[in-house]
Amino acid sequence: MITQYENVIIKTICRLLIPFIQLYAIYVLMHGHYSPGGGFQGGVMMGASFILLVMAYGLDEARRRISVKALTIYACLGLFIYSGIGAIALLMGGNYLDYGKLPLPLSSIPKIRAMGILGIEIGVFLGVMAIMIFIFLAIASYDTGGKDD
Amino acid sequence: METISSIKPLGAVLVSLIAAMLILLTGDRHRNLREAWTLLAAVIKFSLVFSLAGPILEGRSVETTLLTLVPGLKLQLRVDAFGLVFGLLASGLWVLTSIYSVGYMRSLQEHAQTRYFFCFALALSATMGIAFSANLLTLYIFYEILTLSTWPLVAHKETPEALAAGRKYLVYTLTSSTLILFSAAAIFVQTGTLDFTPGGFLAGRVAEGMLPLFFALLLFGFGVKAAIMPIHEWLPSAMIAPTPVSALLHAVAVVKAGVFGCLRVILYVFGPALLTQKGLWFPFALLVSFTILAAGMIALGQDNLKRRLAFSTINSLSIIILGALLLSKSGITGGILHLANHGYLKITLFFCAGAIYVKTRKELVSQLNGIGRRMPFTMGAFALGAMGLAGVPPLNGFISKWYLCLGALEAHEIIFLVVFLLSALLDVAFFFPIVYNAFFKAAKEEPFRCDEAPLTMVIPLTATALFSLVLGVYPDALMKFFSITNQAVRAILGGG
Amino acid sequence: MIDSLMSKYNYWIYIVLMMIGFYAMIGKKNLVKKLIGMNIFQTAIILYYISIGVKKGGTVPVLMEGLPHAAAYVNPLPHVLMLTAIVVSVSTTGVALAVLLLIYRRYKTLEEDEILKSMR
Amino acid sequence: MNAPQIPAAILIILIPLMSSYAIPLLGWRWRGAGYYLALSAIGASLVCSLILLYTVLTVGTIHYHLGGWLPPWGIEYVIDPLNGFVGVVVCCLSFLVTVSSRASVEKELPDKKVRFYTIYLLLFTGLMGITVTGDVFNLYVFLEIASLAAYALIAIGEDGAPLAAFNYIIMGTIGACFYLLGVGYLYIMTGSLNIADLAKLLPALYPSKVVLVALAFFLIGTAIKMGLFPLHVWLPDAYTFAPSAVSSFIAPLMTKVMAYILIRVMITVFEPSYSLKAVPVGTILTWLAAAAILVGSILAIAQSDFKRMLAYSSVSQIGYIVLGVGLANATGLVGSLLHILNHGFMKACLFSVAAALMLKTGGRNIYQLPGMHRRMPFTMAALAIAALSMVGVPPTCGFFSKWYLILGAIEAGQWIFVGVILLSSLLTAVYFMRVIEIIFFRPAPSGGHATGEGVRDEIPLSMSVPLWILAAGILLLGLFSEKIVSGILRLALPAGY
Repeated sequence: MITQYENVIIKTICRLLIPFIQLYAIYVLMHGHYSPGGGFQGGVMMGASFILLVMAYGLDEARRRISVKALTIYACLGLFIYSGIGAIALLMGGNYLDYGKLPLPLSSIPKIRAMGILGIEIGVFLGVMAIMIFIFLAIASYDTGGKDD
Repeated sequence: METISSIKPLGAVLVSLIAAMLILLTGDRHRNLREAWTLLAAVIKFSLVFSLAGPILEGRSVETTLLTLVPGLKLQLRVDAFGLVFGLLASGLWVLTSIYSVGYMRSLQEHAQTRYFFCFALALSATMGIAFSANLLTLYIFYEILTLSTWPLVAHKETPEALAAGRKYLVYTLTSSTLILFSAAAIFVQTGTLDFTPGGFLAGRVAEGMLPLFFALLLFGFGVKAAIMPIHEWLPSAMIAPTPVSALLHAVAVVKAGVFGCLRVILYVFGPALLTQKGLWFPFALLVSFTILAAGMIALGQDNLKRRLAFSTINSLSIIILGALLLSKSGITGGILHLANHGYLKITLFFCAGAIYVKTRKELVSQLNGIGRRMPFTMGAFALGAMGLAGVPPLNGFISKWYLCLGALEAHEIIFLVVFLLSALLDVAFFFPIVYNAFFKAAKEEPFRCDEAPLTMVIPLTATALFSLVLGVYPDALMKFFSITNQAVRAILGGG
Repeated sequence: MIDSLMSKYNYWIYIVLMMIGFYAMIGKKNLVKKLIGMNIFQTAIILYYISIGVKKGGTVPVLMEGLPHAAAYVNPLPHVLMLTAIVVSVSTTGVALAVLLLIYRRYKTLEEDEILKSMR
Repeated sequence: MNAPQIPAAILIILIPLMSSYAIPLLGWRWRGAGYYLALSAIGASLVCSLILLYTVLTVGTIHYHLGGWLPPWGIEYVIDPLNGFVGVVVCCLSFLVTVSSRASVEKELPDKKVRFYTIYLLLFTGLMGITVTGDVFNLYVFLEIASLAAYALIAIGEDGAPLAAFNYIIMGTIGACFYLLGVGYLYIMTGSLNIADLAKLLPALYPSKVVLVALAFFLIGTAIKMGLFPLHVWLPDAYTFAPSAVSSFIAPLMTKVMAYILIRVMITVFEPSYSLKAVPVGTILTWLAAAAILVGSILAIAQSDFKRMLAYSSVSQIGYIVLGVGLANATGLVGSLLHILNHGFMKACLFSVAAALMLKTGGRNIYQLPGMHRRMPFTMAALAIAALSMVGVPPTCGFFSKWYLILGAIEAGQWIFVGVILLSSLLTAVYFMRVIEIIFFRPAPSGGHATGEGVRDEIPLSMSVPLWILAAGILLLGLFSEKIVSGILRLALPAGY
């Protein structure tokens, strides 16, 4: 069980750092489809920011901010976005993940493709973030048993 | 040879399978209904098989093709004269054994009767399948089913000894069927067929060096069930089974399936011409001769009646195989005839042993003094059966032995003639003391009164004994064994 | 001889790393050490993949002005593949840690021989 | 070539994938949802796989390009008769096993139902992905999805399960990494990851040692994953301690799909003339397989735990599959493929029986089973059929795959392997006949706690119906094996055969 770490410096630095980490994570995500970066990297950073939060402020504080239920929903939602976009392409008569076929009001196929892959990245981002936190919480709270909640 | 397509052979196989299912569904609750299924199936099966005799005697064969098992091999039933002899024998005796079983099982109030009748019916299905198989793979399939369906019968008593006997039976038979499978596969790779052909199909199609190997493997494979001497040990152990099982399965269906398989291999896979040319038959003829004499000697020393019968069975089975191995016309005729005749004679003897056990719980030869006065019909039948096996005219055993001796002469092998004659002497030696003691040595304190086993047991055993007598006087009676056998021999030698 | 060995140094590095990981997986009694060995093992392969994508003088595979030819960039495909492999490795580690927790909860130790002793 | 772009090729994995994470969402409200969702997803996959197989057999090989990218750049899913067949086998068995899983999950994992079915579907997705993909790296990803799900499922079992799962993780990861290295070496040489493309590029490179190393890595990787002797050490514990529903899902399917990878690599990626004949891989495989067959059987004889016995028997049966591949002729390969199908059915049936025993008696020791045929006659009859099939008694299906393997060995002139197959069927007979003898012939323990002796106590319908379909399947597959062989498997053989 990780408890609150009574150290003002660490707490303050964490408080300062976490928003920037999260902002950077979103930056990495949004640039993922045409430069290095992407959903997974962004998601890991986002997850890491929460993990930092847990380490500095303890498990109870973290639990108050983000519930396991929400994490499950995020994870599933992320995966749904991912496979859903693919499936929409399938429904529109293209192949699976054929972004060019997505029904977006944009002028050219490459733009539609870019938006499509961004959507995918967002899905991956959500999923990875949730799962990272999930794994960490599960391991950190090993003494509480592992049943369906 | 003209071939007719018909579902009758399939029907003959399936009828007892269906009966087996019905028996299982009926269960212990309605015993009469359950036994009715057995009897009904037996009668239907016999009439189906019997109705096939007509076309066979006209020189045609009846065939059912079911489906292709593997490319080039079909699950196929074909009734030819030789198969019909075995089919008639087994299905005919099933009717009698069913009646006998009912009496035996009810008198002894045996447990697990449903399983017993179920396996019995299943075994008969398999036996019919063996009799009518058109190729070696089909034969193998039914052979395996027969093995497994008789296993529960051997282990029926569920005592440690019975279980051990069952295990021994499985070890012997499964190992042997492995040998069969091996040679069947090897032959199939080289020839592309496994269809039985009168006179054999291997000549010129298999590598010369492999022939002795295949012959040895196939003969030992089927020879386990036929209890050839070094691999006979399971048969006496299996005598722990209930007597009807010993009677039908270990004197008729199972061991005869082994003999039948040997004969199929000798006459329909290799063929007399090929075997004579290669001289392959001789070592095996010596081996079975040894079996004949050794089994006879061992039988002399057995005090347990069923064990004595078991060794006598081993002796007779090898006589049949020796007849076929002589490869002469009369030898083959004698072998096939003895296959049928021995069935009737031996089942009589087993029936008698069972009847004695049910009535008196006596299993030892030395306890049977004076039993002939208590159970005159049973022991009368026993005497007839014993005389038949010894080859005393006018019983059917005489006819087949006559042909066997002729066969040895035709093959110019005097040594085997001597074997046949010695074995007849041994038969006399181990059966006649029983008959003599039963009738002429009075037991000490036992009062003299007629006290027979239930009618359901006495009728079958009298029937088989009398039928042996009839066959001896008129070999073509009812089932026309003699004509059918001649038909088979003509096909084998004519085709070869 | 040395040259030919040194010119393929990336192979040597990955093989040495892999063997270290392999040794830890096979030789160590502590389950966490085994897990660490597994991670080293996987990382070795990831490094190997990344090294095969690199070429001398190649640059980041982002399309740039004045460099129209693919030959000027390093091969991005192995790197992309390794992204997936890293994901796999992370999830494997996650599952393995979860299993270790189960083991710890049940046996109160992570030494393999002690666990085997208590199972008997 | 304008290959048909059939959506079924992607739906076959998309439906179970999406359903798998719909389960936790639905699970908040309705805890029973997992079972029905899993069942319907796998059912939908089954329909897809049948459509695919039918299309393959009538039209020809299906190529499905993900995202519309053409191979060799994009990932493509390829369905030819080989994986069309494997796909139907996997879907069919999964469906039956899933139907029967309900009762044993209720009993053994009452508070983990939701998660169980989530991971369960992921495992299924992984297996289907391996089957349909036409890209070696994509195959690795699905391999790991399936393996991760399997680790997790095994770990939730009883007693020794976590340790067994951990060992499986270590071994499985080594296997997957070796596979990945093989992919890497091939990628260095060819610059391609597409199976069809690799098959085109590789023959020119066969003299290279790098290709040989890649082949070796593939071989070891898949051998570990499928538990080929002597790399089988993880398998018995994993199968024994896994929850019943899991072992009856993993045992028949996981190793079969891994064997499919081996066949795919040996036959399609490399040419059999290279991978099996030019280098002594075929010989190595056959000897390992022969050792697996014998050692597995002998170890199985030594077990008194029913599930562990089945696990060792799996080790031996995997040997059969590999043996057929290693023989490097058409008949042997047909035997292997047929054995994938047959052994899948047999093992699913046997492990379902084990699940039934766990459900009703809670024990797995075979010496506690006397008299069980009175309590559960139908289940035990199914056990008997499956056991006979394992022994190879005709006309059950087990006989026919053995028949092809024997023919294949004879055609290859390898008489010793004929002997091995026959000997092992005897050894198999020893351990299965022992079980049958105990169940059917040994009298039930009199008195004591066995007051329920003779009382009918059958498993629920949701378990017994699939069990009986499996048992009937064993008989029917045997009788109609020729149809399968000439209708599907002959088409699945590579051109060189």
